[in-house]
Amino acid sequence: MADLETFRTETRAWLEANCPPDMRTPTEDEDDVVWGGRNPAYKSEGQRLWLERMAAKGWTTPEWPTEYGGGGLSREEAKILAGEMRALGCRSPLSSFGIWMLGPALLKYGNEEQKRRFLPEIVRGEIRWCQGYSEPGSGSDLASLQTKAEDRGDHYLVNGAKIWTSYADKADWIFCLVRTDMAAPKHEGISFLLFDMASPGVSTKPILLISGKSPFCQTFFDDVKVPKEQLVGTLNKGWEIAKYLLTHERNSISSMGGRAHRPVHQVAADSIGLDDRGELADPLLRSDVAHLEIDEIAFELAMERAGDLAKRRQIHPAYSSVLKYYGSELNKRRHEILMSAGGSDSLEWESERSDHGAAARAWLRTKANSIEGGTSEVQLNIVAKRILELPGA
Amino acid sequence: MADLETFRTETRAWLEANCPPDMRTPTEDEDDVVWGGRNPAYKSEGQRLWLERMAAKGWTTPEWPTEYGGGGLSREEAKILAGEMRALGCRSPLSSFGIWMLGPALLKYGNEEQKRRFLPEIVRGEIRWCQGYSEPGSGSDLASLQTKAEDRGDHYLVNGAKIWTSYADKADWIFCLVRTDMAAPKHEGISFLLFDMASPGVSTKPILLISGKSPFCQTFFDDVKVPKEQLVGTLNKGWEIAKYLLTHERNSISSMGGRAHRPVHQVAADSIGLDDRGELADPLLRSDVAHLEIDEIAFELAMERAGDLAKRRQIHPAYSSVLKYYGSELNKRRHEILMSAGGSDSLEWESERSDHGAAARAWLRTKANSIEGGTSEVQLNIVAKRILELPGA
Amino acid sequence: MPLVLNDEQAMLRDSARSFVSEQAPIAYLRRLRDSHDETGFSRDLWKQFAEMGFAGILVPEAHGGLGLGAVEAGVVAEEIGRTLAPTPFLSTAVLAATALTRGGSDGQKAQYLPGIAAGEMIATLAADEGAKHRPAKTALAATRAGNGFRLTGAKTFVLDGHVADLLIVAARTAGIPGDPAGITLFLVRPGAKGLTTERTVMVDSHNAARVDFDDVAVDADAVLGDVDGGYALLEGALNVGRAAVAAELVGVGEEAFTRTLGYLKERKQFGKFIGEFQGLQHRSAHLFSELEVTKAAVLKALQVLDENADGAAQIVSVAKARAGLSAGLAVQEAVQMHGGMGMTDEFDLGLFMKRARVGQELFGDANFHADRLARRNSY
Amino acid sequence: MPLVLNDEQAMLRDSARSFVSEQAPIAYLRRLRDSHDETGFSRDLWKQFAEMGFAGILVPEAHGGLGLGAVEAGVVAEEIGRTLAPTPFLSTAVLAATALTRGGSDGQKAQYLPGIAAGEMIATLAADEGAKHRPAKTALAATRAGNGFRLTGAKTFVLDGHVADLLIVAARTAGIPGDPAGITLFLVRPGAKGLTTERTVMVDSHNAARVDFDDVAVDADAVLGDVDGGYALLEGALNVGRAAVAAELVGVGEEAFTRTLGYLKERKQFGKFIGEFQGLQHRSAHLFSELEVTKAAVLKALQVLDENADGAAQIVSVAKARAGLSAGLAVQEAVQMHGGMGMTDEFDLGLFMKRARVGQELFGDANFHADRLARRNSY
Repeated sequence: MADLETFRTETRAWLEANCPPDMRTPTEDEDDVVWGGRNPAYKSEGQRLWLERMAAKGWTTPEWPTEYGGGGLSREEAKILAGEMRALGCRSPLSSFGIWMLGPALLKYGNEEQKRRFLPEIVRGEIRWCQGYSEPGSGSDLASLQTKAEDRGDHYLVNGAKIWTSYADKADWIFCLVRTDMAAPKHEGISFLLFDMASPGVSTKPILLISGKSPFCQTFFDDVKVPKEQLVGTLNKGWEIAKYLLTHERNSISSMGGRAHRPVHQVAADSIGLDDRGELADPLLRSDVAHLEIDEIAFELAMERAGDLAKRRQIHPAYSSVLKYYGSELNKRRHEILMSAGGSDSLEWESERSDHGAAARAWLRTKANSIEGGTSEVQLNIVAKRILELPGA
Repeated sequence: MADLETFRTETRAWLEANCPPDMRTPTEDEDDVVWGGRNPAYKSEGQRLWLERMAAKGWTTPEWPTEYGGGGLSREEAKILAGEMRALGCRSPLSSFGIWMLGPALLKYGNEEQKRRFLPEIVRGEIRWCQGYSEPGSGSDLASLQTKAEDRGDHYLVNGAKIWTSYADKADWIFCLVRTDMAAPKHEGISFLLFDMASPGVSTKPILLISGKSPFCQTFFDDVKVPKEQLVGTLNKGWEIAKYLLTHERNSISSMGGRAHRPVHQVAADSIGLDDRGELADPLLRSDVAHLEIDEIAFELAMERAGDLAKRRQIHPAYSSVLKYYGSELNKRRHEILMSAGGSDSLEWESERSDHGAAARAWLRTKANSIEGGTSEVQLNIVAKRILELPGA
Repeated sequence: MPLVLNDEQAMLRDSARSFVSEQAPIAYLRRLRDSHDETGFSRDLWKQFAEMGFAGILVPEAHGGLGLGAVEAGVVAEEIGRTLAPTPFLSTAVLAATALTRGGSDGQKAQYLPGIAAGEMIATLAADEGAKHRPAKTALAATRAGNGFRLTGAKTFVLDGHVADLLIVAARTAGIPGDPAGITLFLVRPGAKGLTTERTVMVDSHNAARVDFDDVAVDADAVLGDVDGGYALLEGALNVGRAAVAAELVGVGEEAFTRTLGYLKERKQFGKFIGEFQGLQHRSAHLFSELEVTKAAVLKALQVLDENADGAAQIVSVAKARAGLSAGLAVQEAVQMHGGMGMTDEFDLGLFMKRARVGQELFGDANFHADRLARRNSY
Repeated sequence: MPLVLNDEQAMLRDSARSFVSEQAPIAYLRRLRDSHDETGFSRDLWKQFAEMGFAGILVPEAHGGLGLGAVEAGVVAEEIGRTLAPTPFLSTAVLAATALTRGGSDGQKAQYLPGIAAGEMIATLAADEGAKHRPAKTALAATRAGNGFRLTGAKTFVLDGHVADLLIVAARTAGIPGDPAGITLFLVRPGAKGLTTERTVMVDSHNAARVDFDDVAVDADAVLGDVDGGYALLEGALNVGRAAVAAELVGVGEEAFTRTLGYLKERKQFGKFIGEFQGLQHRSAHLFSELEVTKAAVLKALQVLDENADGAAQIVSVAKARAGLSAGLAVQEAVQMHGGMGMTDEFDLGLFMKRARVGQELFGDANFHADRLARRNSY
């Protein structure tokens, strides 16, 4: 414990000395998020310095082993680091699918050479990764993927297409599920490949959503050659890695169902006003808002409770599906009510007044909440089968 | 047309001359309904006379052939009779599952001897029938019924149990689905039998519902001997008759989802009062009531539209499932709201003040609406498969 | 009257359907949207609508129209809903035509209605002033000045307001906001001094505008109907508009549902058509039931408007509330059941979702109409 | 504080669960109901509850109780909910114990609390006067007379009112119905002249009564807490009661759901377990999610009551509203998924449905609490 207190004191001192002042303010827009990569887009010198300094200590990945560039911290030390950063208002130095997704998979399934080759670059934010899972035809049935990688002796030849690859147009490398055995049952012919997005035959196309621009892309592979040493894990056993990453993803799904930054009733009151009793001047909307806010408060507590149960290992491993389902449906309902509250003002799409249709775009964007990261239907299936243990396929 | 006008004039005159005055008032309670039978319970001489006179003309079953005691009227004449009875406020002379259910099945599937033997008794209300379909184990899967009838040479030996047999404890005879081939696929071993409820081995037990007393019974058959000539239709082909009767039943399902006799908002206003703006003094309940009444009005119109479409033969044969589903769910929602409106008063169960728990009993009774006559789930399956033509089993 | 279309109405539906699907399929909306078309619809196409009789469907025959009723207007609106065609049908052929026909002097009718029926004049009704539809709360001030009036205030959500040749403006000549009495309708030309119009590009790529009135002078003969007594005329026109929007929403919801049903029958997941999954089957059947119940209410509202316009408020509220809710459910289920594809702009479903949302809000949302129904029934 | 039971609370839950399931299973409720038991519960069994410490769970140790908090009371209430056991727990051990402990003088506490803790005294709170719970609208008049007061008016939905040895009565000593100020709580003995009690047999076969006050005289020392300032004390006791009912409803809902899950796994239709049908799977998973979210809110409400009773109103409203709605959904789904069997009196599910309905209504339904939350947040 004394050691931990020392660590806390030293960490605080280091952060105070090394975190640039402009990295101690809340992030406001997308430009404030640092993604690194071969051609990093730093908005400020502070962003560059902050990443460089944190990476040098391995604190972009505090718990990864030092031999791969990580911070080598214990769980307790990592918590202290996070707490001190929060206390000082430090921004995250680096956002990265390499850190969130690929790294944990490589640590678990990669060979030594792969770990030495790829992990340090991730720690330093030198390579920006994207994730190639979904395909236009696969949907919720991810294992039905059709992108194929044929064995051509010294390399695999990859052909196919991925969809919903976030930031594929900005990524340097991709970690990708491919089919390496067309004849096997669908879960048994999948492998996990890494390759450079600059390889000949790779192209991307951004996806415009109903809400407007998005980080999502379609990604096409046309005779892409991938060296065999870039296969992670065992050939045809990639589904195991995929499942590991999917669980990892669902567990880290954020608190989208929690209360909004501005209470819905305030948005409604600003738009519609209060009557002479001090009640929202739309009595039926008031009813909708009050019932919504009850559920918002309760859902926040449900997340808190899940965290407390998880700490005590008293939670079902599939419980995240309950929260994913409930939170995304609640968020959709919230934005339907926000649109009602905003009335015709919130239907504007381009005006400055409407902040370029911010309300409408946010509302439309929520419709994906119950699709991305596993649809609501998939979550309900998981709850029914794994938690409630209902019978059937 | 001239003939029809003559028929109208003569019918009106006959009704005026023959319908007893007390049979021209609205029915008020169960005692006002005449069911006939071996031991008829007439509340008044008027009831007896009215049945006798109508039966003599065959007008308890206006469109049945005269050779079986029916009225032999054409569709148009029957409409005129119904219209004149409505105009004069005449009550129905006879309520009877024989008329509604068994008769049509016998006319379609019975042999000549059966028609001559059973139909005239039905017309005259001399035999009260009940229906033996559901079984404790069968539920929505009616064809899985297990009551068996074994061939014993000159008779069938029936063993098993039925449930939800309305008024079995008051009925004289039963029309009953039984299994006559245990080895055949479930739809192909079912037969349709008629037998006397006074036969040795038949017993009944009324079913108490969560809402209180009910007309439903459980009915038990213990080595009941049924003469072979009481089999209707072909042996093992009884499922065809059952399907005919089920469709017949669904099509005659009443308008339970239509508006209540007293508008819900009046019940609520009486219970809760209005505020100084003249609005229901529970603003959130007011919202529930207003949304409910919108749906009530719309559902009434949906029934009207279905009737208009049916007249023009522009309606899907399974459309009654839409109305059955929607109406029963709406009725359940209505009574939930009525209970909220009634508050603690409506929770009383035995007091005079609460009319012996009328509100609570009515509320509980509605929970069966989405079960009886085919569950909501069954209706949704029918809509999905037959109307929407969605694929799958 | 039976709740079915009669033969003439069914023929009208068929011809509207083929006209709209050929001349204004969804690609038409996309083209206008993606080219940032300044008018927001095609004037040429609107002329063709007029040649079909649709622009003058509610205009009396004496003024060059078809002299038909709300049912026929609803039939056309529903077909417009199926392809999301942006047209001035609602603003001009429904709202303005109704207000002018019912409230106009002989001179006013003769001046404006033939142009409307010919597809040459775009006209609209300016009612809303805030984010929500509250016609009784009209505050835009019309004060007497000499022989006429001067108008000061602002209107929002004015359909086709930036291209209209004639604005029918609800203004307050007496009383305070909230009073039905004291409202007067004025006919205002867009060139009037002090009048500024700002097009507001909407989520559904249909036309709307904000219109500001800064001491705009109008003559006495600009009054439509009675001074201080315009509320009934305003509500009368709005009710026809509400029922027409409800009919359009039926078209929007049904088309979204039809596309979804098609997808359920062709898309496979886990080795099955997704339409085989009972979860989706039950939701589809439920949605179908909601849409069917709504259709009955909408048709009834249109019929009642033709039979007894003054008694139509309640059934119009039922129709508008339900149409908004069931179209809203239809588009949400459509996007959800289509999965990620439904979220892409390339796919059409988002356009249905956007139009449904605007239609829900237009002339009062479900809560407004439920509240109105409650008030009418004294609770 | 973590949103989980601590070890002592978990032990309490286990002992309450086994006690209730052994001593007061559902058969106990049936027996009382079918024998038209006049007391409505077993006094002997209540003594056993007291021996387990449950009757005095909220009574300070100095007065013979366990001196525990709302969380512990909620733990017991939830277990009572699982078997629908009729007991005076809510009236006596929760409402009366809280009001007396918080508002009683030393003498009042010494007089009543030991008897409550010992299971010898049945006490209750008489708050409601109309069909709906509206404590601020208290109208029962208490007028000063000599050294004391005279009470005239009527109370409804008084739990265990016909067998209570002590009634805590909310009455109006100043102001008008609707004012929170001007309410005073009085301790009234059932034998008082002018007091008549009528048991009202309820749908759930739990106790409730109407109590009429016809010029009932009480002494000055019958006042509990402050004259005219009783509203805070009343609301404080009601909040604990609301959270306890919410906890009981969690038990009711979970038990109904557990039975339904069991049925889904054993009942076959069309050659399949009905739990294989995706329609029922999705509804079950949705219901489970609702119940889980509710459980978090209920536990939080109980915790906050123990930490900061005055700040608990909002979270108590969240808990009570959600508990009513999710238990209501649970019992409806239970009956529907059990089909006809669920409708029979012989089967237990109807008893759960009945108790859930009463619990929803008790101390304010979901609409009352949503309205309360809106008011507290100034909208």
